Amino acid sequence: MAKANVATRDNPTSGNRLANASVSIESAPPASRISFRATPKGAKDFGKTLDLDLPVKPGQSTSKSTLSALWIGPDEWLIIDTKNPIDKLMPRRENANFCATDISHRNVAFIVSGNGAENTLCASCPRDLSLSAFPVGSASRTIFGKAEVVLLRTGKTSFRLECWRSFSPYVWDLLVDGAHDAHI
Amino acid sequence: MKPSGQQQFRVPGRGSRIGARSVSFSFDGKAYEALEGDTLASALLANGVHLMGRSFKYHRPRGVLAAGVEESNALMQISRDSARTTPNVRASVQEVYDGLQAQSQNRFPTLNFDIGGINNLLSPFFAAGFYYKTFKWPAAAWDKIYEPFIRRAAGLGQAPAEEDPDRYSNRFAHCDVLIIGGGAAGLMAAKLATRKKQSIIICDENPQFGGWLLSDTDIRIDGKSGPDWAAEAVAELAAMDNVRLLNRTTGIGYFQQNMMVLNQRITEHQSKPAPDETRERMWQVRAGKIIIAQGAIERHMVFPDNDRPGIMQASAAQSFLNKYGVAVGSQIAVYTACDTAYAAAFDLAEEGVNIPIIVEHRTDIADDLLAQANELGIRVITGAVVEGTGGKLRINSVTFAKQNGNDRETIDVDALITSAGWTPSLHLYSQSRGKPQWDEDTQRFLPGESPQECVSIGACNGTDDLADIFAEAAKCTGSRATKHVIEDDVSTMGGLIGATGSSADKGKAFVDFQNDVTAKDIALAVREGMHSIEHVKRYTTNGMATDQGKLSNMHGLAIASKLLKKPIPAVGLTTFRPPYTPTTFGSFVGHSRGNLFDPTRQTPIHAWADENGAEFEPVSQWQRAWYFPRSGEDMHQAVDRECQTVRSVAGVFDASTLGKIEVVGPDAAAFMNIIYTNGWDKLKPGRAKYGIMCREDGFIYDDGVVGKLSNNRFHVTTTTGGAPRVLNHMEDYLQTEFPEMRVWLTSTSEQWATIAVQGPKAREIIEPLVNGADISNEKFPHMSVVECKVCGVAARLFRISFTGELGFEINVPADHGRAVWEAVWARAEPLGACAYGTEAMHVMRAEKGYIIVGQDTDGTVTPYDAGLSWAIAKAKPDFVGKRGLQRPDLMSEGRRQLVGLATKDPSKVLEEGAQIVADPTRPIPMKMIGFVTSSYWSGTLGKSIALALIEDGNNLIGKSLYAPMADEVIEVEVTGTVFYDTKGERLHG
Amino acid sequence: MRNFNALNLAREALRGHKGWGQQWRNPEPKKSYDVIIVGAGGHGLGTAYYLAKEHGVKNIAVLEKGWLGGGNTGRNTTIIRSNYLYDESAGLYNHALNLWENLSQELNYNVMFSQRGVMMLAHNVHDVQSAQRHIHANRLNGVDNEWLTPQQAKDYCPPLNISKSSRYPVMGAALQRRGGVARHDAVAWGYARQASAMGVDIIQNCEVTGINRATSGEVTGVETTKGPIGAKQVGIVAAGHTSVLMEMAGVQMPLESYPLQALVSEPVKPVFPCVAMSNAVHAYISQSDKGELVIGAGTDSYLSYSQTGSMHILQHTLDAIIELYPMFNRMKMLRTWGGIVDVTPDRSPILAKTPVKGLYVNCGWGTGGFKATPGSANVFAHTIAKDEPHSINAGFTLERFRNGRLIDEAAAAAVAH
Amino acid sequence: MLVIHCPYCQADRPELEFANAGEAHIVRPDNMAEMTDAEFEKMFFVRQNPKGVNLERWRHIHGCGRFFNAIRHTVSDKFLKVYKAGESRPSDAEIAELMK
Repeated sequence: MAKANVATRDNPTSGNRLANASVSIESAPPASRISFRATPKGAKDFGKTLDLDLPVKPGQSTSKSTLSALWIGPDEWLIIDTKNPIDKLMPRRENANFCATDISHRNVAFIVSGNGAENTLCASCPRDLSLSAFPVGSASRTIFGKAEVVLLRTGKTSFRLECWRSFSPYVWDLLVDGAHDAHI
Repeated sequence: MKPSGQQQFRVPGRGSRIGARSVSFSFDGKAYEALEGDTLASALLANGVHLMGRSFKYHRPRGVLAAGVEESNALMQISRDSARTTPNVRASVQEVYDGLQAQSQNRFPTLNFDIGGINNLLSPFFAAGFYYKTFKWPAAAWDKIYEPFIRRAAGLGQAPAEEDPDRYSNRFAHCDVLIIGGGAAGLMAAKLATRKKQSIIICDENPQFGGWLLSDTDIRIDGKSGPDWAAEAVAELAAMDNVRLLNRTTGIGYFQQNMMVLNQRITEHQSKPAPDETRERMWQVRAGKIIIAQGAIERHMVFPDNDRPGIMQASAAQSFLNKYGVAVGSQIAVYTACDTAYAAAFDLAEEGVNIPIIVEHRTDIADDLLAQANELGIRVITGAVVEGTGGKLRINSVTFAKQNGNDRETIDVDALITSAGWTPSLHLYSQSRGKPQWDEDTQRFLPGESPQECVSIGACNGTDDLADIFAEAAKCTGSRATKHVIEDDVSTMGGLIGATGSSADKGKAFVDFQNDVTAKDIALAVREGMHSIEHVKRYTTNGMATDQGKLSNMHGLAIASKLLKKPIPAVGLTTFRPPYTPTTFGSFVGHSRGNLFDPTRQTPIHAWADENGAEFEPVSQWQRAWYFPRSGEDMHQAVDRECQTVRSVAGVFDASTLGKIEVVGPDAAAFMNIIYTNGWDKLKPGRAKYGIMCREDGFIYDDGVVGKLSNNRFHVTTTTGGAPRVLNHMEDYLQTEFPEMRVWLTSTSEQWATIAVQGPKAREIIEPLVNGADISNEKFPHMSVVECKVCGVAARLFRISFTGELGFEINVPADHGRAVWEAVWARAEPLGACAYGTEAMHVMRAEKGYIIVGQDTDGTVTPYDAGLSWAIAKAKPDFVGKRGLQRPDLMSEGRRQLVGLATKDPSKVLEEGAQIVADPTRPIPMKMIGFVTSSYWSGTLGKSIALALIEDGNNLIGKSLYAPMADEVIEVEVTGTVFYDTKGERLHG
Repeated sequence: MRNFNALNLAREALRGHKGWGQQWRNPEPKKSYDVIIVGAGGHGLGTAYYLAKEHGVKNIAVLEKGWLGGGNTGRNTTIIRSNYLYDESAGLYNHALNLWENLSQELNYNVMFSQRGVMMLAHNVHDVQSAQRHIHANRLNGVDNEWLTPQQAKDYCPPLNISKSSRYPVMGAALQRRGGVARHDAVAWGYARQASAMGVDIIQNCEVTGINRATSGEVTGVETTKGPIGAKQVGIVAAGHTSVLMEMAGVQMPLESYPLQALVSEPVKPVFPCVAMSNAVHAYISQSDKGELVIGAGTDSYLSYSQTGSMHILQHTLDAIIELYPMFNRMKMLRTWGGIVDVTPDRSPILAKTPVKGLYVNCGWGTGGFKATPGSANVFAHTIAKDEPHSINAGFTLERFRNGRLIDEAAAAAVAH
Repeated sequence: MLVIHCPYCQADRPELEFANAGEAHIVRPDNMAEMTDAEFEKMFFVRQNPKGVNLERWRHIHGCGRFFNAIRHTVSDKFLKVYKAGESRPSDAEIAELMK
């Protein structure tokens, strides 16, 4: 069987990186991702498999080591593992209570961090991202300029932002534009 | 006094705003000196320059009227370079920087001598609405003479002719309290609100916070001067974490649910802004509470010839003196109906400026004002009117008399300052959908109830006394009132709205300066039946200039009210619209320019196509490889070659943009039965099927091939542009009509890169790359799908064709898309295959009669019309569109149906969109029976092919029809839709 | 009524314009009329005018809840064109365009119809196909419309950015030279003045609060804030408020009302010579005779009668304008405002009889009603006077939503692939 | 830009995350195919379009993805209530109460 060079994963913004006095933005390494849809029971079952309870409260996330589970909707979670391959995450069998779909390659992530991280995002995101309204661990799908994104606050001044891969050059450029004013 | 041009009107020791550093600037090419902190207006006045512009209609010479945003005369073109040029900048707002270049506007050849001034002589002809009454005959003259003439006269400054190189940005912000206006009221409210630990944003349109406190040198708050008190308040606020102070920032629009839009100007006052510094920033602030402390705007007096340069608001003269250390003249008369003008006169007199007369419209004024005037040697005549002024490019005399006409007198002056009292600024309150209430006692509109979480305080709420303002600030922040010692607060007693004397009949008494609307024009409008203030406004253009009626609205209303003999509220108040002050498009657009106007979506294989010379076509947000020209080839030749290569050897095509949706769950098939017109019960795992989707109205909505991966899982494809709306459509039915179905939908459009390999050698190309599946013709027939590995990557492989040839579509995870494509290409190229683009794809599918939804169908075409009745499972009890399809018109005979067309001359290629008629000899309007949806030159067939929607087309096969073009009539024969391999044998090869 | 002409204007100029009378009367309502038109916008006033002029109806009132011309007539971007695809639309709008060309003379009121050309830009292959389809159909319908290359489009409209590297490059344009703009207020005033002179009572500040019907069902008049007024026939011409009025007669309409915003820039010297529109980059623009750039775009997404819209709609409109005309970025927005537009499911108007005898409706113009004003008024007057539609508006029925015979221009311009 | 309270996220979210989805409580009958033309017209085309209280659907399309119902006043644009898809239409009395 012929083999292509598929050892590495490549996306349009791989390796992008920018830092100024207030904020640093970088393209996150490739990750494994599942769009997980389930009934409450299905979610519980999968939590056991993953050894990580899926969050049940709107807008929250749970995480353990390299694995995070983000509440997206009442029956929808985004599972991200920054280390393990997708095969290790995907449920072995189909189940009437849930549906897991591999979307590892659908999304691209950026890490936005620094004192100006919130300002950088607020240039294009209409949400209140202050610590009181969007505390550490908050997760949400939202809008960023004209692109849909998922935001996860990983620390007081750090965020993980996920978007669909073809939107990533646009989102990157918009982040760079926002970073310009991040000190204000 | 200094020689002219050397700031001879600068008053040493005065001016809270200006610094000691001198800067130079130019106006109409002439160089001047100014002081740091000056506005363009104060700097010109310091140099004795009053003539700053020309009016719109009559080209009357005009000087500055105001010291703030309400200025409507002194508008200038300010240019940093050829691209950074801005028209209509108010000289009263623009801060002077070193090297600033200003030009006057709307004059030719010069500001002093303007040919357009002839309009002034013709002004009797140019009364309000004159153009409605003339220029109608002869009708032909309108286009040729009148209209060009009117259009040439349009406008004030010049639009930039080059793209704006500056940067603009946006910021969404949230806070507990937003305060608009940083005068005494706003600053006090902010100070008090901070005690509540609330997050606060306070903004002011000026460079410095303090508002009127910066212009009033007499007042003392707790022993401090106004400017000092303001500076301390600002320092106190700036030190707090929870306060954001934004100067040079205007609240321009109050939108729903307490969203206020602020425009912040960052570099407009800088001499040499850093090249990538942000010029303006738009803040979209969602506030828990909004405190409006916008203040009030002084009205001018309306009397004949009240527009000469040198005539301005009394408050402006006071600001020029106290903020900028500039005396606006040396012989200044005053015309007033309000106490505040006395403060201006007294301040000027104290600096040695001669105030020969205060013409007081009122008969009774406070004794202490008279006493102080007397003390300063200023003559006051009460119960008097100004009847006119003299001068050409600047006022040189003023004529006044008692209101009964007695004691007429003319004296020489070089300036005249006027005050008709103060209009509370209700703009933002009104934009919040509040209804202003008329206060009969004080003859002004005041804020009524607030429909949103907002409160107006200070002068914009009609509260003028500083002690009362501080009490309001306490109340609106829920704080206990603080105690203050306030000395020498100014009286704002008095005021007048409307024209004085007999100005509504005589002379040109300007109400709206920029638009040259006089009291007489308003009278004419009323006489002609314009009885609503909106009619008056539109007929006369009063209030429609760049100041949006900040000076003129109340006067216009009062004049109309008097003539109509109706109370002011019955005549109405025109609605205030955003923005409060003119705001650059750039700040609205913010980041959304160039690349960021809209995302440009590219597939994982895009870069390869680009490197291999592809031309791209935009399809919704995507860029798709259109064709791959080789050297010397035009589009036609490239497409011909691509088609023939695919048909004879094979081709590789990037189909990654197709929408993909994973439909999963125990009820997936049942759900598919609802959404698609087809039946899905019999489809077995591992098989694929072409599906058609309608909306409830029965018209084709989208289409695509669907693969069944397992009993519970479908891999659905959609059109490229249709992907988002199809998913939304499905979610809608799933969530709201069929919530009991256990189905989940996930977009996987971008999870997969899709590589189509089509042509007789397709299998030969991919077979060695595939692992885990037998793709032989027997085991993997047309319309099959299998999960396997391609190049070692987990893949979904389809046996499918949109060309009519043997074909496969390889779906691999997107990050591996390019590597797999290159592996396929490495196999394909040596075999003589090509990469092909969307155009060749279009030609080949048309040769096979495969439709493209959106091209061969539009939103008026049913599956029956498109020849897809086989794709409708008529036995299904329900599917979306089933009922809609039964409506009378959709079932009627003779609807437009998709057919093929063959041109009688096979070399002739029809134009897409060409209309088809049965009888081209008919006169126009000619009966059209259809149109060409797709048309191509088929190199494979050596003739042109076309698809068309034709009335009753299925019954016209074999008949001749006609496409009447602009220069010829093309005869066509109606055919079936399949032009190539009509038996469909090649698919199975 | 004094004739409006240059001679009278000059005469009046010499005596301070004292001799001009009221352009229309402001009468109190009579007890009853033959025909009541509800809504004194351009379409309603025009209907009254043509009823009186062409059909000899003597006893007409136009009722207006606010001030005449104060609705969408005075709130639109004044674009006039007739290059529609379908025979029905082309017929209706071209009828209007023919009337526009002589309207100033007909009304003795200069409506300043400026045939500066309306250009519709194409930004992708699909746009080009759609434009070509229009051009061919227009030609056979006798409607002028021609194709311009990007360079020709630029020559016709110099501010246009035709750079191939822009996000949505211009691939060409369809130009209707007969199209243009007019002075919107003047249209309402001109019709009001002539209608009033022919005896039509225009009653402002008179809101209709009910529609009265006989037990046998037919219309007998209306209830208003100025009391009941009788009428044999009632025509509803109330744009965004049509649903509310028709509900009073028990008729539910296939209409939805949305806020539509427009804006103008500060006035500048002539820089934009024509009207230009783009569907893909959604915005349209022209320059008024005062020098303001007049700009519009789409509606908000939700029903509203508030006449205010959202900030992000303004932003998206200006994003589009700057994409097409980057030189205008430093221009300033002077004023923005909103109107309420009524939209039918096929985005074509309803100009028709209703299930209620004596009740007629003219509505559903969406964002495009101004251009149709004289044509719409003319055929609606015919429909009321004859109690049957004119051949030009025969297709614009209410029944089409039952039988499926829609006139869906937007669907015909479908976007997909 | 409106602020909309999503009943699934249980939080206020900016309008930009939502898509309006037209009138609420239009029932698609099980026996669609048997509807008369008039019934179909009513379901598919005729709309209340009230100047006042409107019952409408929104989708939190760039948020949790859920469709839900809202009661909004079309003159003030104020939301009076939001509730999940499938919950029954509030009674006229309840709506009148919300108006107060």
